[in-house]
Amino acid sequence: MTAVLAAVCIAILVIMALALTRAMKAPTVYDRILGVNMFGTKTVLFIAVVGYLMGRPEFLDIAIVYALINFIGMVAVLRYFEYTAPID
Amino acid sequence: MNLWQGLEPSQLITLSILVPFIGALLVLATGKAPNVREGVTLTTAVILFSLILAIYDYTLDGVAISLQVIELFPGLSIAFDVEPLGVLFALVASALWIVTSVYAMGYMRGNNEGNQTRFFFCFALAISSVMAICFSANLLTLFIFYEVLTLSTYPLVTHAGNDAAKQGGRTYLGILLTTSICFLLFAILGTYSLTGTLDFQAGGIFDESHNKAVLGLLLVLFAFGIGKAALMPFHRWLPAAMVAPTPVSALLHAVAVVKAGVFSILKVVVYIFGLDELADIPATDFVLYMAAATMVIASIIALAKDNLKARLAYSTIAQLSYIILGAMLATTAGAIGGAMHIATHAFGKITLFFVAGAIYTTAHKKLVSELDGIGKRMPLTMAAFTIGALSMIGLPPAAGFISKWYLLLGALDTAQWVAVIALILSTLLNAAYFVPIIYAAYFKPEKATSLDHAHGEPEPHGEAALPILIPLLVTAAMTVFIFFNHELPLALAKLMLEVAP
Amino acid sequence: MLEQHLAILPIILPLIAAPIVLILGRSLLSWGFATFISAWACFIAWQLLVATLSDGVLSYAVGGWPPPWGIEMRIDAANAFVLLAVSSISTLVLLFAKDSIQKEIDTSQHSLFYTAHMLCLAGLSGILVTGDAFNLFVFLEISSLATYTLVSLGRDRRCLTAAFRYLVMGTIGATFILIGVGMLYMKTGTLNMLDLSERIHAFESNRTINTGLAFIMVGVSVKLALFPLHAWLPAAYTYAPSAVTAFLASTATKVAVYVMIRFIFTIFGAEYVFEDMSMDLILMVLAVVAIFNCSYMAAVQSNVKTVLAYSSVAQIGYMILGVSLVSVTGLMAGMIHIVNHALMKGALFMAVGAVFYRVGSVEVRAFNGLGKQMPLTMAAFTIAGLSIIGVPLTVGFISKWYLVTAALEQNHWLIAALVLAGSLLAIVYIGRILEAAYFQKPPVDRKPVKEAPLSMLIPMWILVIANIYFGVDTSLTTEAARAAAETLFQNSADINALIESLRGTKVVDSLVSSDSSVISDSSVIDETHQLSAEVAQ
Amino acid sequence: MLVLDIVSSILLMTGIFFGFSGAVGLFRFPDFFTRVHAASITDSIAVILIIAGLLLQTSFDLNTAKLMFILMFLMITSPTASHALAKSARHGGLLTLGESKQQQKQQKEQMQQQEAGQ
Amino acid sequence: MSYVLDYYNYWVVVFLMMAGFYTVISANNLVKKIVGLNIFQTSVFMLYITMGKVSDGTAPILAEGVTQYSNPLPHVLILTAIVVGVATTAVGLSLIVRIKRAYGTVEENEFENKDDAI
Amino acid sequence: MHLGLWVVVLSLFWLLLSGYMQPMLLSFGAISVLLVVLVIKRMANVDQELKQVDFRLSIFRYLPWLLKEIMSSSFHVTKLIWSSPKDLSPTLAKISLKNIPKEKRVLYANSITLTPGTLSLDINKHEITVHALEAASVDELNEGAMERKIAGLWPKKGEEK
Ligand code: NA
Ligand code: NA
Repeated sequence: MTAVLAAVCIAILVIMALALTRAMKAPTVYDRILGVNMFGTKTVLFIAVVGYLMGRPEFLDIAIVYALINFIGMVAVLRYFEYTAPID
Repeated sequence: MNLWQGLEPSQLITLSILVPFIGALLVLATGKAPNVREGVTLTTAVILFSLILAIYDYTLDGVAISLQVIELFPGLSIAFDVEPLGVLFALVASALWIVTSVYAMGYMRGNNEGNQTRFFFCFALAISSVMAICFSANLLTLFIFYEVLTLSTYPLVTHAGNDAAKQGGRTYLGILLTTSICFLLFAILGTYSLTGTLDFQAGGIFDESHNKAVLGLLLVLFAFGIGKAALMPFHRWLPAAMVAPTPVSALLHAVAVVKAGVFSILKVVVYIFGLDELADIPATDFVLYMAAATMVIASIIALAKDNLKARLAYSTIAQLSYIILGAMLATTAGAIGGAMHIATHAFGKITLFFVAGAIYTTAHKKLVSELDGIGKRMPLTMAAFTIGALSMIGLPPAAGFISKWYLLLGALDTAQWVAVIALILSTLLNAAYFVPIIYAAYFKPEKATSLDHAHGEPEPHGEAALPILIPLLVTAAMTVFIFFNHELPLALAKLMLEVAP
Repeated sequence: MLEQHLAILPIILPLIAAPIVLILGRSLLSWGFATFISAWACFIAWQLLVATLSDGVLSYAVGGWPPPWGIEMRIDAANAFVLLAVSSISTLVLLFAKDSIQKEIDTSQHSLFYTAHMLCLAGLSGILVTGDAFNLFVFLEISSLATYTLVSLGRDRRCLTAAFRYLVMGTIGATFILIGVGMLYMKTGTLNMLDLSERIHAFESNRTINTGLAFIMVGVSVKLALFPLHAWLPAAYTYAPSAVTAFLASTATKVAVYVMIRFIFTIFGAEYVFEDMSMDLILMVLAVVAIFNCSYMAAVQSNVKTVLAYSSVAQIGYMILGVSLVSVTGLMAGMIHIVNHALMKGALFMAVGAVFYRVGSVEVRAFNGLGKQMPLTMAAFTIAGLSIIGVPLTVGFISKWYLVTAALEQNHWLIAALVLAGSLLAIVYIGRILEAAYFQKPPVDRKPVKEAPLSMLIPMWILVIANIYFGVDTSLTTEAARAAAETLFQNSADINALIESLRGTKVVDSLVSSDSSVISDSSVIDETHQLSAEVAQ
Repeated sequence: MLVLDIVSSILLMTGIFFGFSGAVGLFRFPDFFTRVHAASITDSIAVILIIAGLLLQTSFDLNTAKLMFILMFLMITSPTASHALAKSARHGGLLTLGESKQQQKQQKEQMQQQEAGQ
Repeated sequence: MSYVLDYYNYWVVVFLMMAGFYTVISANNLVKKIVGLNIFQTSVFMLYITMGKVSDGTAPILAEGVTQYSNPLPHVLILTAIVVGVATTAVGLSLIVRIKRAYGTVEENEFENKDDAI
Repeated sequence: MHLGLWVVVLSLFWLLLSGYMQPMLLSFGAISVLLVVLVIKRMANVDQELKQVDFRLSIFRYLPWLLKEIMSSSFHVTKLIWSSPKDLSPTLAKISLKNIPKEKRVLYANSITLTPGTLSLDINKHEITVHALEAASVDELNEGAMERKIAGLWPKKGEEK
């Protein structure tokens, strides 16, 4: 099982890397935010899986807190960009 | 003669500093009533003089007077100590303050000067700090009040408040503060770090163990750091201060400021270095040559000046270097001559300035070339001028002869030919720039000045008003009096080298 | 009960007072309360100074947790001395602020001002008192955050950008300190300053600790505005309300200097910092450049607050120069100047604040003719200005005297000469303002102005009189500063001695009496302290 | 237990496959709005499957509840975020693929008309 | 090469630190400056956390059956530091809001033109 | 949402995160919940949107169906990603809201977004602007399966009794 969880962790990291690539380089600013958001939600999953991988399911608390912060941060960023962001 | 029998001798020191200080505060308080204010000034001056006389008595009787006020740094206090040189300077300053006060009243009123309260306030403050300088027991105390003197005379120099005054004030403050902070304070701190003390002691505080080169550096720093002694090239402040009213010039040139400078140099030479140690320092000769050069160059510049006060200012610069030169001879005769010259030059030069002020107040003339024939209109004034000029040149029966005699003796004693030549050359130059004035005043016909052209004929005037005339006659008389009674200052000057402060 | 907790009261009092002040709201009420608290803190600081001068070091364990696990408040002559200065100035500034802020801060924000002031005071006191390196960072940031707020309260909109830049620079500085402290912790496993100093010396020369030292020095240098990291200061001081500037100029940067002294002497040890790392040379050069460069900058400014701000950076150079001389006298000169400069700059900025209150501008031009119109304010400005120049009979002279003496003691003749030459530039920048005040006619289009109100004149003149009093009776300041400098050097020496002995023997007695919360100890190594180090490794 | 582990592994792996597909979609889809669809796969099915996989790893306890909470929370917030993002883009003036094609076409026609006119 | 790998955590910290620092210095937009500042601070938080790691020690969350924990003190410290950082960010952002109101812009070069800044 | 319900939800949330049943920690929790409820009470006055969210447990009847929808459409979109994404012809469409009660519109819009292939762009009183990867998805929505499911979840307000 550990091997599967480890593989899942790595796979999520790969997905996160892809999302991060998108966050850094994308045609529009909205694409970047999309990447950041995806990065955030995958981080929540990552923390959860890592907790099981390491035998410390207490990490789920951290995942919850991260999910909360990610959402609030997302909304804040979108409020900021809603009417101001230029399309590049 | 001692009016202050009931007092502890040390209280005399406190009083001699506090009396002019309180006088200054009273002047400020009575500023609204000019007559009361001037009364306060005069009374204070007279009280101060009587105090100094009492101190003088004690000193001749060999009573040691000292006073410690407060310890500023560990082992370093603001402290006072009476010694003969200080008494000599205090006597000169307090005596001249009386005459100058009378003169200033006449001058300030005669010229309708503004800010008279501030003027008399600062004047009294300056005298207070001069008294503190006279009796300072160590270099720290001397330095502190040296700076207070600079700051309290600054408003006097810039009295007029116009651009010229501001410019003059900048030069005055700039040079005096720069030299005192960069060189003098540095030398004091250097001395302190070498010896661990700053007390004035008979024979000096340096000894064989100290590096001669370092001592030489310190000597040079002291000589230039005491900017009030106007050793070239730090002399510019003195002519710059000519923008001030004449009583201030008298204060600067005779009563207090420059005298505080040369007094400090003598104190340092006699009580910090000691004449014996001084003679061993190679740099002494360097300072001596600088003094000699200053004497000659300043005299030549004076010769070229048409403005009477400017000519007198450069004359002062030259005369101050007599004293420095005397000190740097590092002999008894030289030091006595220097000390004596503080007194003799004071009376002679104050007479000359009073005359310049009298001419300006009555005839509104500033230039030497305008003075033709003025001796006929102001015979008494020009007689006083003649006596002052004789004293400057060093001819009998004026006091200047005595001090110059001792200086020449000292120079010959040590076979310092540079000093001898400089003294002779300077004497000739002095004669060259004073004699023509006297000649023109008495023997040339009066000519119409630019000022008078408006009226078409010379402005009619006689002698100056009494408050101006009497002081200048008194100082001229004193110049002659000292010539005949030179034992009085001479005793103090000789005592200086015997008594430990 | 209060007696027992004396050590922590200077922090707790203003910290509790801050929200109360905010709730009180109404300007006069919050002013009275804040002033009362500040005066109380001042009284406590005085008690602490007396206690340390007689009994030596006071140690207080917060929450009863003995060090090194808990946070220790540690008071010796050095910090009690600076604490007294800071709380006194705070009280005077609050007295001054009552009228001053009427013209400079919106009425709605007055209670905010007093709140931020209280927080700032709490932070500064905390920095001084704490014996824990991380706790120091926290207090530094409390005071800094309050400071940014205070600076931004001005009416000129430029105060906002100034505050923002200050925030950015200050946060970077604080973060540098955090990094440095982290590196020390990484290597030593402790945050207690005393423990840190003991363990740092167990490493002869360690890259992590060297790097930590570098980070801390840079971070603290930003906070204390050491040249060339001073760029935030002039704008912040210029556009902040005068009462704020008076407080900051005379306390905030000084406390940062104190922090540097603490780190150098108590934690790293003078020998390590100066001999092994040659930090003295770097500091000395920067200090001298600061003195000349910033004095020159001060001389060419047109805004008097900017003039004084640059002057502050130059004066900080003098303090750091004292530290860099590595001697009791030099450190003493630095400590004396910390306090003396607070007295001078406090008075100067208050005078400038009074001018703003009456004239509405602090350009040099605005001072024209004020010598006659505001004689008492300008007299105060003159005397404090002379003190900056270093004229005898003022505190400035005392500072300079000790500084030059210290330089000559170490045979740094050139440094001594440069210190004196630096005073000349002070003559220029102070002189310009005095010339305007006394020699220029008041502008014709300006209505004649009155003298400043008493509520401003009194605190201003208290400082002016202090300038003269402590310039003549130097016993208190010099004794306290000497005690402080000797304590700091003693710490350094003790550390070295202890390390020598530690390398030989390992047995050290434990002297912690864990049952009482107040432990008075000298610098003794507790073997128990090392437990946390083992935990960490 | 073994069965549970196998089922859990399959769920996790499937979830990862969808998640990875969504990430690839971020790069392969032609415009912003279509890419939002790709991202939403990772937000919905991938999350559901992975959490479900983890749920099988827990005995019924507080952690189960936490996992359920995370799932619920993500289910509510990620569409909200996607919607808010798309709405922002819309308000920001970003065109959909169809709209931009149409615009290009119009521009082309205008150009041709201009050329014809000349 | 092993040197690089052994200290990988420091390289991460250093990279983040430099990135944040660079942003603070180079960004023209004040909000971006604050973002840079946060990255900069976060790098330090990571430094602290990584140095609290004890080999074979797990996260310092109390749990049954776990004996070897990482050092909890850095975590506690960094919680405090995060609070400080959040407070700094809050003050910074509120200053930006006021700057925007006063100058109408949050671009540094734009308001520099509006004042004769010193 | 009723404040009492908030208290229950928040308390559960606290217990979820804490897991401790010690009196001191529980009382901390109680205080926190109280504070948050106070804030919510203030916000509810300010923010009317909160009232538009209605939450019933009967939502769980809807979830399995939604899960099935998500599954199937996920497969579809995944296929699109790996096959030929460049040939997509996404469409914009407006879906009428006339059959959906006010308090269920959020759920509806979220469900649309949650199912891959459709994305709610904008929402107003009468319709939702939907972006779909393929026209087929829009047709599916217009057929109204989801609409009916949601509308039938719980009775409209006023019909309750
Ligand atoms: Na942060
Ligand atoms: Na969707």
